[in-house]
Formats: sequence, structure tokens, C-alpha cells
Amino acid sequence: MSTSEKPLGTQPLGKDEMAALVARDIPAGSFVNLGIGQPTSVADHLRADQGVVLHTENGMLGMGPRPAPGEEDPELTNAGKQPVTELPGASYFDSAASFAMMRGGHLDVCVLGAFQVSAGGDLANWHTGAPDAIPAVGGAMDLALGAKSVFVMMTLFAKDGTPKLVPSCTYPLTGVGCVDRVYTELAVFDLRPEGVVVRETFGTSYDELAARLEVPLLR
Amino acid sequence: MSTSEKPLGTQPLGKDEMAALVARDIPAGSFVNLGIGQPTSVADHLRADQGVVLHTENGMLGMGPRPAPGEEDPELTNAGKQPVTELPGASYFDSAASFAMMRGGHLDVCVLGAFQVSAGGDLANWHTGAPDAIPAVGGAMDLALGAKSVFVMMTLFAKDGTPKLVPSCTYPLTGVGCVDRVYTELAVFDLRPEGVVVRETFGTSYDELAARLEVPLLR
Amino acid sequence: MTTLCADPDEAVAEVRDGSTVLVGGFGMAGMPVQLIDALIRQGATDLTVVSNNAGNGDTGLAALLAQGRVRKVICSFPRQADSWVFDGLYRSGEIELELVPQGNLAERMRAAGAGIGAFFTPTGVGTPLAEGKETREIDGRTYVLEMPIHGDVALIGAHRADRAGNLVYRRTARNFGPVMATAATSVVAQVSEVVEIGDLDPETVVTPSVFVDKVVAV
Amino acid sequence: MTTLCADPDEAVAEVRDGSTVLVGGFGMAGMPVQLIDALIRQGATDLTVVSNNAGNGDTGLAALLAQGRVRKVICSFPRQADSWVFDGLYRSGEIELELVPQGNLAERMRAAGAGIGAFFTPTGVGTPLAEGKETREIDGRTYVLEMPIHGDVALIGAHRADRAGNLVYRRTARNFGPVMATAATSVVAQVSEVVEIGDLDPETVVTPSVFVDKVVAV
Repeated sequence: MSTSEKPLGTQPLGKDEMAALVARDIPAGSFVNLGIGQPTSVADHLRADQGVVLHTENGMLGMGPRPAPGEEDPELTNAGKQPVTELPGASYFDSAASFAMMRGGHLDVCVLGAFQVSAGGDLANWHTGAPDAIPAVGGAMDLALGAKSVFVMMTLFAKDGTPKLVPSCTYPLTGVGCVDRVYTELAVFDLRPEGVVVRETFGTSYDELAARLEVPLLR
Repeated sequence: MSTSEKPLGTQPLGKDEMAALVARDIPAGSFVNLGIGQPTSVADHLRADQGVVLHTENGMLGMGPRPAPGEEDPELTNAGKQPVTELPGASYFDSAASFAMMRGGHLDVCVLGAFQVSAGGDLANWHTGAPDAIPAVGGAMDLALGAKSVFVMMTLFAKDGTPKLVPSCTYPLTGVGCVDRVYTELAVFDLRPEGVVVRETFGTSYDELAARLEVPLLR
Repeated sequence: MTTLCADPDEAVAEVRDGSTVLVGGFGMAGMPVQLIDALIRQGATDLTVVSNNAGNGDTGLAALLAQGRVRKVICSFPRQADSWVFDGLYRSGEIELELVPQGNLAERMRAAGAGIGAFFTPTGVGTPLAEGKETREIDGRTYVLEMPIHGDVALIGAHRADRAGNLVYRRTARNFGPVMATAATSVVAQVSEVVEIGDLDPETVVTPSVFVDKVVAV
Repeated sequence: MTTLCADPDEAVAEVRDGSTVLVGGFGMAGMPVQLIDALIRQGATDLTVVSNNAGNGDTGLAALLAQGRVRKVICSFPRQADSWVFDGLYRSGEIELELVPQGNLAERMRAAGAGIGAFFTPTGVGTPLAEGKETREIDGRTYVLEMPIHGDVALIGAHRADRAGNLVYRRTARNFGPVMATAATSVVAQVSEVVEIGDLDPETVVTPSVFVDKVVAV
């Protein structure tokens, strides 16, 4: 899809708008894993009539929103160890089955955060490479491969101004060639075999993006 | 254990006596798979106070005896597709879990029939090697490896008079080095790293057995 | 998204020529009889059938085989007292057989469903069924490398489904259903009863809805 | 045969120095808190602990680590906001860490329990966590070979046991319990309640009694 097919946003997206955008793009009836952190906010924007079923890696399909205060169940949490609820039609299973479900390609969409994404779809989101950092990977490497479509939500530039959509990741990889689409505050990118396609822009233009990124862009 | 430690039987065992002997030797509290065919008769000789729990490869622990006529449930069968019953404390699981339970070494004893057993514990019980035979293996190769102790029940000689406990199997193998003990109508043999030990005899003697078998025997 | 089908014919309508079809059941327990009958009517041919057995008597799988619709059978125990249809086709060279120990059959489908590329199993080592396959000694034990078995379609029998597609089974009829449900691109389940969403206890669901594409009550 | 223990101390009495101990739980859900506390009192040292996390705050696993009783941790996510005990030991080189992606951690224990010698998984390929490991391309996809993780002991938390040792879990507290129960030589489960044999529906048992050695109600 070229950028001309959609109205261009006039200013960069806020976090909430990004989450709403991702939610809009998830096909009805999908089975979806929202990772941990920012991507979990996508749940707040899914419409009930979308019929999306949420998976959490710790062993549940049919995860519902945070419970009302005082109704938390310590034995019902999401992957971020936050209390959640159970929706009708839910099911529970053990960790081996939960990751088999992901690794086997049974989920439709997974939404993840990232430090860097390469033009070829490599993902770096578990380790900054800092020598004194204590490494921790959790389910990140499984999630990176764990769905038919892997979406990333991230800011397009790091705090120091360097792009996070790069020709080649400099941070340690989480997965190789696994990312299908990247949502940022300035644009949405499809990572395709033929290259990086700008799908939509927000408060910027294709030419501005092309000037700021080292990655060749396609319209 | 040498043969002198047990009273010698004065005549060969009948099938029922063999089954009773196997049942006697199964340690209390064992989890046991009785294969199909003749070994299943061992169940009739287990005492309730032995607390033996029967496994069937089609996905059940806690299998009970054949139901009363008219009370058969087509969805409750053993590996021979015969109707069985459910005992208190039973559980059901799928085929992958059932064979994982066996392959992972969680069962204590498996009792199988055989065409041939070698002195080194190789088992041949699935195929006679006849060129026109239609091959069928079922769970035989899994069962051969599927317990901490694998017992075989068989006649010691084939109909043509040739021994079935042999230096090396001539029939196609089911498993290598997997048999621990062989129950026959004439003797019980332990297959140990140091050789074949005659554990008990029935209506014959160590010397007679040694003369009729090509396998070196230990007392 | 799981579709509730009006009848078994609708449930198997999309099976294509040349497909690999996983068929549940151990003997008659868990056998998706009505789905197989619908597949016979449906007409797809040149099939590879993966199932524990290869048909009994003259109905069900045996009838599918008798129509010459099955190119290859992957199973553990084709030879039975009443497997004359398979026996005849096999002896006359009209059907291909890949014989797989029952546990490897289940585990190979489990691997397909779980995204495992291959696995080392001890079962079959040193036997004719491991001939020509890669073996490896690991921690003093010899294993043979086995590959996943993927299905294009799985036809399984379960006890009860909810409208979302969650399945529960009954007794030893569970057998190959849950693992086949993970191993096929399209999964069709026949059940005795379809209940409302919320009527199955989430703790007791054996096959979660994500694996199930079509459900039909028979 | 499953033994009902009078208290958690009896349940962990036989853990030996140098053992590999699988510890269930994802965060606090399914964490066998009383068994860990008993293990701290019991005194076994030079342990290898396999668990999803590496302890939080100053209690439970963290307290075991703080006593210098753990030589090595095999886990997926040691670093957390309150993992200061592990962090300190790791930075000072007093504890060894084998970092394993969570799905590989579960699958490696599943392999141990299922008698699988090794398996090819796509998870981790091309990352630092696959460095030095054998890789192989199968059907156009690259996989890394991963080995089983066996435990000498598993300490798990379940919801309810019957006197035979069958276990059921509750909600997302199930997580690593069922797979750890298959992967250890001796399996100890703490539960909220022990019921009579026959009081658990056989269709709903998640961990069959064959896997469970000791049960203690807490």
C-alpha cells in the first residue's frame, strides 16, 4: 500500500494513538499476544466486536482486562505478572504447551517493543549489549517467532536521536528476520522481501523520513 | 539369586501360573503396562493390596478389569481395543503424553510377549520377517523401552522346537538390550550384564536347560 | 475463529486432492466416523492418511481406501483381523505404507504442532524402522532423528465443544485428537454436543480454541 | 507410590548437596513458597536451581541464594526490579547463570520428561544464546539443537492433590509445574488441599500420579 492511499497524519502519534492504530490493524477473530510493557495497551483499544482472543505466555487464552481493585487473584496474572481476568471461552495450559502454541505458529499476531529493528526484520529487544547489564530474556525470543505476523511498537528514534529502524542491528539480536511491521510515532513500516515500505506517516513525509533514516524506503 | 535359593517346580508352568508368577514379582505400588495379548492376564493375579496402577498406551492410568456384560463403554478400552473399566484415582491423557510417560522412563514395569529374546536383552516381538507379512508395530517399540524393568512372557521353545532365548535374534528387532527378565514355562531368566542367570526352574533342571539352549547360562 | 458447521459435509468441503489428512481415533474410540463418511462423499483423492490404524471392515477409512482415494498411509498398526481392504491394496502395491512406532507417530505430530524441527528419540533404534535414519549417541544412549508430520487437515472426534472451539474429550477416546489438533493447518472436530461459550470450565479444556477451525455436532 | 508428608520439612528432607532442583512458578503464581522455605532450613548446598526467575526481594529463592547455597541458576528472566540478591552474586562472580529463552526452558524440561535426547528449535537462532550450539537447516528454516534439562528434585506448587498423587492446578499458577513434574527424579508438590482418591475427576487431572513422589498440604 503506498502512502498516497491513506490520509497523512498532521502530527506525530501519541502512545495511545499508536496503540489504537495497532488495535485497528488486528484482523477480527485473531489470536494475539501483546508481550509485556507498552504493547499491552493495545488491549484497551480492541473493540469487543473484533473478537480478538488474547494469549499470555504464562499459560492462558482468553485473558481479560485488569480486575476491579480488591478483586485481584494472585493466581491469575499476565506475562508482566500483573493481575488480569478470565473471559468466557478461556482456557489454561502449562508453559510447555503455551510456548508450543507460539513456536508452532498458531497465534495470528504478536505485538512487541524493540530497541532496534533491521530492514530485514531482525529484532533486538532483550539486551542493550551494555557489558555490566544482567541479561534476562524471558519469552522475548519465543515471542519474536511466535506468530504468523509480528508487529513492533517503538519510537522511531532513540533518546540520542539515532534511528531505531536500521540497516543492521548493533544490539544483540532477539530473532532473525522475524518482524513484519513496525509502528512508530512518525510512520508505520511494512518490512517486505523487496524492502521497507512506508505504509502511513504522521506529521512527517516520506522524503523527510528518507532523509533521516539510513534504511532505503519504498513508497 | 541362584536356583538353589528357591524350591524347584516339579512340572512346567501353565499360562495361568506364569501370569501369577509375574504378578507376584511386581513390586507393590508399581506403575505397570501389560502390553497386549497374554501379558494382560497378569492383571487377574495382582492382589489389591499390591497397589499396582495399570497404564494403557492409548491414554490412561488406573485401568480396571473388563466390565460386566452390558456395561461396556466404547470410549473406554485398553491397547487391545477391549473394553475395560476406570478405577478410583485414574487419569486420562492424550497419545503424545502417554508415550512420553513411557519413553521418559516413568513406568516401573512393562510386561511383553516375544518371538525371540537375545542373551543381551534384545527383543523381537513385532515381525517374523516373513516376506509376505504385512508389517504392524503399534506401540511395541515404545513399550520395549518404556519402563524401568521390561519383563517378557513367552514359551521357551517355538512350535518347531527351536529355542526363543537365543544368542542373537534372527527376527527383526523391536528394541536393543531392553529386556531385563524372561518368564517361560520352564524357567525364569534374569538378563544381566554378566550373562543370563537362571532364577527359577519348573519341571526341568539347570543342566537340562543348559543342554537345550545355545545361550550360556549362569546359576 | 472457529466455524460451526451445519453438517459433516460442510465441515470437510475444503479438503483438496493430494492433502495429508490426520485421522484421529484408536480403534473406534475417538474415530471421527461421520467426518470420514463425509470425506468419502466429498471426493478428494490422492490423499496421504495419517492414523494409528489403516481401516477395519468395509466402512470408514477402509471404505476410503477401497475407493482408491489414498496414495499413502502413515500409521503404526495397519494389520488387524479385519484390515482386508488395506491388506489387499498393500499386497498388490496399490498403496504406500510408512510404518511408524506409535509413540514416534504421536511425537512427530506433536513436533509439527510445537514448531520443533526434528527430535532425537530412542524408540526404534537398532530396528528396521530406523534403517537409513541419522542416529546419535547422547549421554551414552543411542537415539534416532525423527522429523515432524504436518497435516493439511485433521479430522478428529471429541466429546464436547463450546462455540469458540474449545474441546473436551471423553475417557480413552482422547488419544490422538489433541496432538492432531495441533499438527494440521485446518482442524475439523466432530463432537457429541456444542455448548455455549462459558459452559466449559477453562481448567478442563484439553484442546484450546486456537487450534480448532471447524466444529460439527453429530 | 506417592507419600503424603506431614510438613514441608519432611517433604524436602532428602534433597542432597549438589542436586539440580527444578522450582516451579511464574512470579508468585505457582511458586512453592513453603517448600523453598523448608529447603532453606534443610541445608542442602551447591545446588543448581532451574526456575523461570532467580528470586525476588529477600525471601524464597532469593533467601536461598543469599545463603550461598546455589552454585548455578538456569532461568529465563533473572533481572527484575527486586532481584538484588541475584544481581549482587552475579556481578561479584559468585553465581553461574545459564540464560535460556523461556520456551526453550520449558521444552528442554519437557524433553527430559519425555525421553527425548535432544531437539531442534527455531528459538534463539542467530542470537547470542545460540552461540556455540549446533544449528541445522530443515525445510528451509534454521534450528538450533537444545538438550534436555533433568532435575534431581522438582519443587512445585499445585492446587489440589488426591491421596494417590494426582494433581490439578489453578488458573495461571499451572505454568511450569506440570512439565517440571515430568522432568525430575523426585517430585515434591505443595498443595492447598489433599482429597480422597476418587474425588478428582479423571478427565481433569493435569499431572497424573505416576509423576508425583511427595505431597504436602500447606
